[in-house]
Amino acid sequence: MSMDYREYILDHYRDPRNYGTLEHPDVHCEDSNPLCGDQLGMDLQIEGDRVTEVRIQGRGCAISQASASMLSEMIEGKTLEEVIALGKEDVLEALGIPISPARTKCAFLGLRVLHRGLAIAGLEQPQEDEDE
Amino acid sequence: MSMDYREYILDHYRDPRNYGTLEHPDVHCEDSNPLCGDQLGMDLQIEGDRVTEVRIQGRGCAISQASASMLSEMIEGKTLEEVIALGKEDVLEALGIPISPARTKCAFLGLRVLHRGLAIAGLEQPQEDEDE
Amino acid sequence: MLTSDNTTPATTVHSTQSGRSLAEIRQDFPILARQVHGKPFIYLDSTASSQKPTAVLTAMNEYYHQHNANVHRGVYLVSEEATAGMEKARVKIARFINARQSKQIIFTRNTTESINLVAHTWGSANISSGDLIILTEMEHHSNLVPWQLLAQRTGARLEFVPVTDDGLLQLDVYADLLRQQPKLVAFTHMSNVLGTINPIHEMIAQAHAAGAITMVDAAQSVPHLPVDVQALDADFLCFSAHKMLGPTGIGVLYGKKALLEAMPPFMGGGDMIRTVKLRESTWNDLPWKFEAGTPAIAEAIGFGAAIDYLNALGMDNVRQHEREITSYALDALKAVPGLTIYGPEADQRGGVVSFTLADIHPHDLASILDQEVGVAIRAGHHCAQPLMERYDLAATARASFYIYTSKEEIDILVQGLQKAQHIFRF
Amino acid sequence: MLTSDNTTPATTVHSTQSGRSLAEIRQDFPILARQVHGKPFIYLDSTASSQKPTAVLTAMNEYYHQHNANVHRGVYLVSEEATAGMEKARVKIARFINARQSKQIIFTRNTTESINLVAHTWGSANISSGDLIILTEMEHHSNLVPWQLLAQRTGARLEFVPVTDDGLLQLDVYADLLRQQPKLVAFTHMSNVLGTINPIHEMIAQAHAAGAITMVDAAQSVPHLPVDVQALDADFLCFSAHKMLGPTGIGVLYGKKALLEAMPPFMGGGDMIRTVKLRESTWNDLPWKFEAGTPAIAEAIGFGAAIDYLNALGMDNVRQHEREITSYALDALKAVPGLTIYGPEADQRGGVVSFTLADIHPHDLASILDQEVGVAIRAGHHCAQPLMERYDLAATARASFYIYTSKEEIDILVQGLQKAQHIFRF
Ligand SMILES: Cc1ncc(COP(=O)(O)O)c(C=O)c1O
Ligand SMILES: Cc1ncc(COP(=O)(O)O)c(C=O)c1O
Repeated sequence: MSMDYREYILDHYRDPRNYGTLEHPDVHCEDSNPLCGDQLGMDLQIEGDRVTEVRIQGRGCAISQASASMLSEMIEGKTLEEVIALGKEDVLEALGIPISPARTKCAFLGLRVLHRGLAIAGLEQPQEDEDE
Repeated sequence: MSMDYREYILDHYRDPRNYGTLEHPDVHCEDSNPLCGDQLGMDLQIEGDRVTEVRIQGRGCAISQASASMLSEMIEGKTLEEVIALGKEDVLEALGIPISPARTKCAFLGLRVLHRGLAIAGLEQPQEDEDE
Repeated sequence: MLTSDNTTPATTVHSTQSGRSLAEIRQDFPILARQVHGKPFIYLDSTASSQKPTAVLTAMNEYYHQHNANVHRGVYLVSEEATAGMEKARVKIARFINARQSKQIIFTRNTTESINLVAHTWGSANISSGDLIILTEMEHHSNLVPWQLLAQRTGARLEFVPVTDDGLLQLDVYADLLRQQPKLVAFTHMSNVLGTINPIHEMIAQAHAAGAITMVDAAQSVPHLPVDVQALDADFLCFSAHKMLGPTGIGVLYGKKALLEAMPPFMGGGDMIRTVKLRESTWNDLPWKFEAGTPAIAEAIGFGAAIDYLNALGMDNVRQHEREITSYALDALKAVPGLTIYGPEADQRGGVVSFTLADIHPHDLASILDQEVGVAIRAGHHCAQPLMERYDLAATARASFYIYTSKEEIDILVQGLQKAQHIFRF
Repeated sequence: MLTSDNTTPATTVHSTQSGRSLAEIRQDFPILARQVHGKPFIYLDSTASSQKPTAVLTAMNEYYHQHNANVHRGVYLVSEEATAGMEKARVKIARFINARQSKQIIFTRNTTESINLVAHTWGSANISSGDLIILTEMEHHSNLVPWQLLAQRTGARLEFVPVTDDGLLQLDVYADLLRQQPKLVAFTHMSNVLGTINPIHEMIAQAHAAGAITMVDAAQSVPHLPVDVQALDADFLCFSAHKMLGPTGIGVLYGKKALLEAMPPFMGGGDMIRTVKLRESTWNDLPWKFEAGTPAIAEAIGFGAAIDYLNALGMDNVRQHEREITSYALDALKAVPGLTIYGPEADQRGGVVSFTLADIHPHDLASILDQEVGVAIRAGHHCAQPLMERYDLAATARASFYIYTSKEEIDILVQGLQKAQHIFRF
């Protein structure tokens, strides 16, 4: 049995948390992974300095959808400062499995949508892609 | 001493035969070798079925200029039929030395101008380049 | 096609190509002996790019070690050797597709550049606002986006031949579209997703009857089938070396001479000129008019060696081997529960099988196959997003075959699919 | 720079590069051990294309034998290895010219394609009728013809910085031309005919002060000198692998990020897209937006290995070695009666010397050198016809040097010239 497909990952894939949309999101962003077509959208509700509600929509592989689902759980209820600080390490830790290079774009799709959305809403600095 | 630069070739190069132009040529053509820039022009006077006068103009390497000079000698006084029949073998025979692949365009520049000129004047069929 | 070879028992069950056993052929591809994740490497992604036989690398190494120099303008021996090597390769390629003259073979980087070249040059000279270009729904992005860009530049219209549920072109719609007097019809000879081999001989004849020029994307056909450009009467046709045992970095545009001669140049620079003045220039003869700058010399020579290798096998034998492997694979895959295959039956199909397995995303499937059984397949939209949309798919898994593919490898693919089902439990 | 090495006495007279003797360096180039016409092969044509060290071929062979697969879209291990290999090469190249980010490195076929890419994309978006483009009289056809074609498409004007009798740019005229508010200034960093190293740092600053964008043809400089795109503040800069120990079939376009991001795509097809619908598409991020179709994967990896090799020598040492060889050659050639040298003195010159010998045509000279002494030089217009016209020449002979060139080879060149004089008797 493959180490890369632990039960909880399949569970998040089959039954993504916070799935759906918000009617009047304060932040909305969607993006796709150009090389494989995985799609993800994210809606955030913000009250004061806190993210009070998250919804995600998407279609794609188990890694992209499960990681977005896990991310949505991490976000909800956190302060904006805490959400802005979320990085690749946090996603990898939540996934708990090694991610091969070709799959990193899947694993980080949700994270990318999150930070893009916050940047578009003027809530954080746009991030420069770093050089490998 | 290089076999490729026999005395008679250098002599034709230094002192090309039939050098100059005709005032009212029946056939005129000029061309250059795109890869090395050698230039050659040729004027023919035709009376009846005979090439009565030839003039060449050009600048380029010893091989291109000497072969054109030799060709001009072969042409003058010949019938059109004989001139049309002149081919690469004739030029190579006149040069009398082995011509390396990179220099064949030099060696046959005069011949090419001759046949192009005759074709433009409607005196022979345009020749298809053959495949190597 | 079957021979028995007592010294290597594993090969007795395989068809052979030109009398060589599959085991012998596989020896020519060192990568097939490597391991991935501790398992023997099984390469089922030749549609994306083929593996290379040692002979191709040897030819390129010999060039670099013994004959390396820039071509065309060198007077010295080594440059003459380099030029001769490159131009000999051009002649081999011309003969391989039965072009009348080697000057009809233009070297490009790949199929994609070949198509862009035509869209830029022939396109700019011949397409204007309102003109119709016919494509198909099964085109690779490389035979789609260049025409979109041309349409944007010129105001031309694009229409598409739809595909049936079975992955065939709807030829009745094609006939209808031809009545609208298209200027150009561009289609793939073989789909890289469905494997469909299109009836391009008839399609070209119909296009010509309608007064259109044809562009054939032969990226998937020239590597796998005998292709004869004169018999097909194709106007433009293109393919890539890397999909047919050759190196990366080189492809071909074939064109009819009159068309190529009438076309303006694509890129300007060294080698493509006759005379250059400060403000104007004149162009060199074919094929060099379209080959600006230092060409992919070693790659041309490697491409020539790939052609030699394929010729030695015989393209009929290549096709026959793939036909057998594909039938075998289709039968084996059909037996996997929950598996859906896209595209036509074996007789209209090249060595490509796209499929999905229940609700397992193709990327996950490909990861599992790689890690669990060492099988390399492709997963995704295969550069054919509109076709994916046509079938309402985000992606498919795709296994594809070539001269070195064995039935045992197909068996291991199937075992891998069963493991994936087990992991995703259904 | 001089070390003595007692085991190989021939090398004691040579400078070394990074502590390696010239004899050691030459061992890495098997072609230097071959014979032509029964004489040791002496390669003095590196300006046209360099020779390749074994390490570059080893890297490419290893790729083909162990890691060959199409890049970017493969989920399986081997494709990941191929992708990593190619992208690692991109990073190496970025560091080599001190680009800020590797995404600013676009892979093309060669310098020529890089320039055409800019002329087509940036040019179409930014140049219109009456706009001024400034070039120089010493440009290679590759940095001239693309701008002529752009001028024809758009109605732009071309003006030229003249060269002095000594082969230097007339910078006062350049300053005058800049007053006419050019949109673009394109010039070579080092002339492939005269060897002139232009003061591009100042020229770029002046162009920017005049509001112009700059395109640097670095085909001859990046292989031979340390080049720092950030220090230069170049907007676009391009070069070819084959002139710097790397394979044929790959070159680079460097560009400032904001410029590259604003540019429309060049060729359409696989990999350069984000989403494709039947009639419209959106584009991928840099650098892939400009890399349509399967790239030159093995060539990128070979290019990376070439960069490693040059880095190990150190580009300052490479420059120093060539400076010494060039001074030596200039002195030796000046002593040949009837010989005319074109271009500046050694301190403003790279490792290139163009010359004529009395009335011997350069083609004849090159043939004689090849056959009599095994020396390969280039003869002709060197893809710089306007420059030839400037000096009223049909052609020159050109000897050029690289990391493997020795003083003994220069001595044999001179002997060959003496033989040619004897043959042509004067
Ligand atoms: C100064 C210069 N620019 C451009 C080029 C063109 O390079 P390539 O043929 O690799 O495109 C060359 C080499 O021939 C050159 O020397
Ligand atoms: C049908 C088809 N057309 C075009 C291409 C593009 O080929 P390349 O990437 O070599 O340009 C491919 C391969 O990816 C293909 O399968």
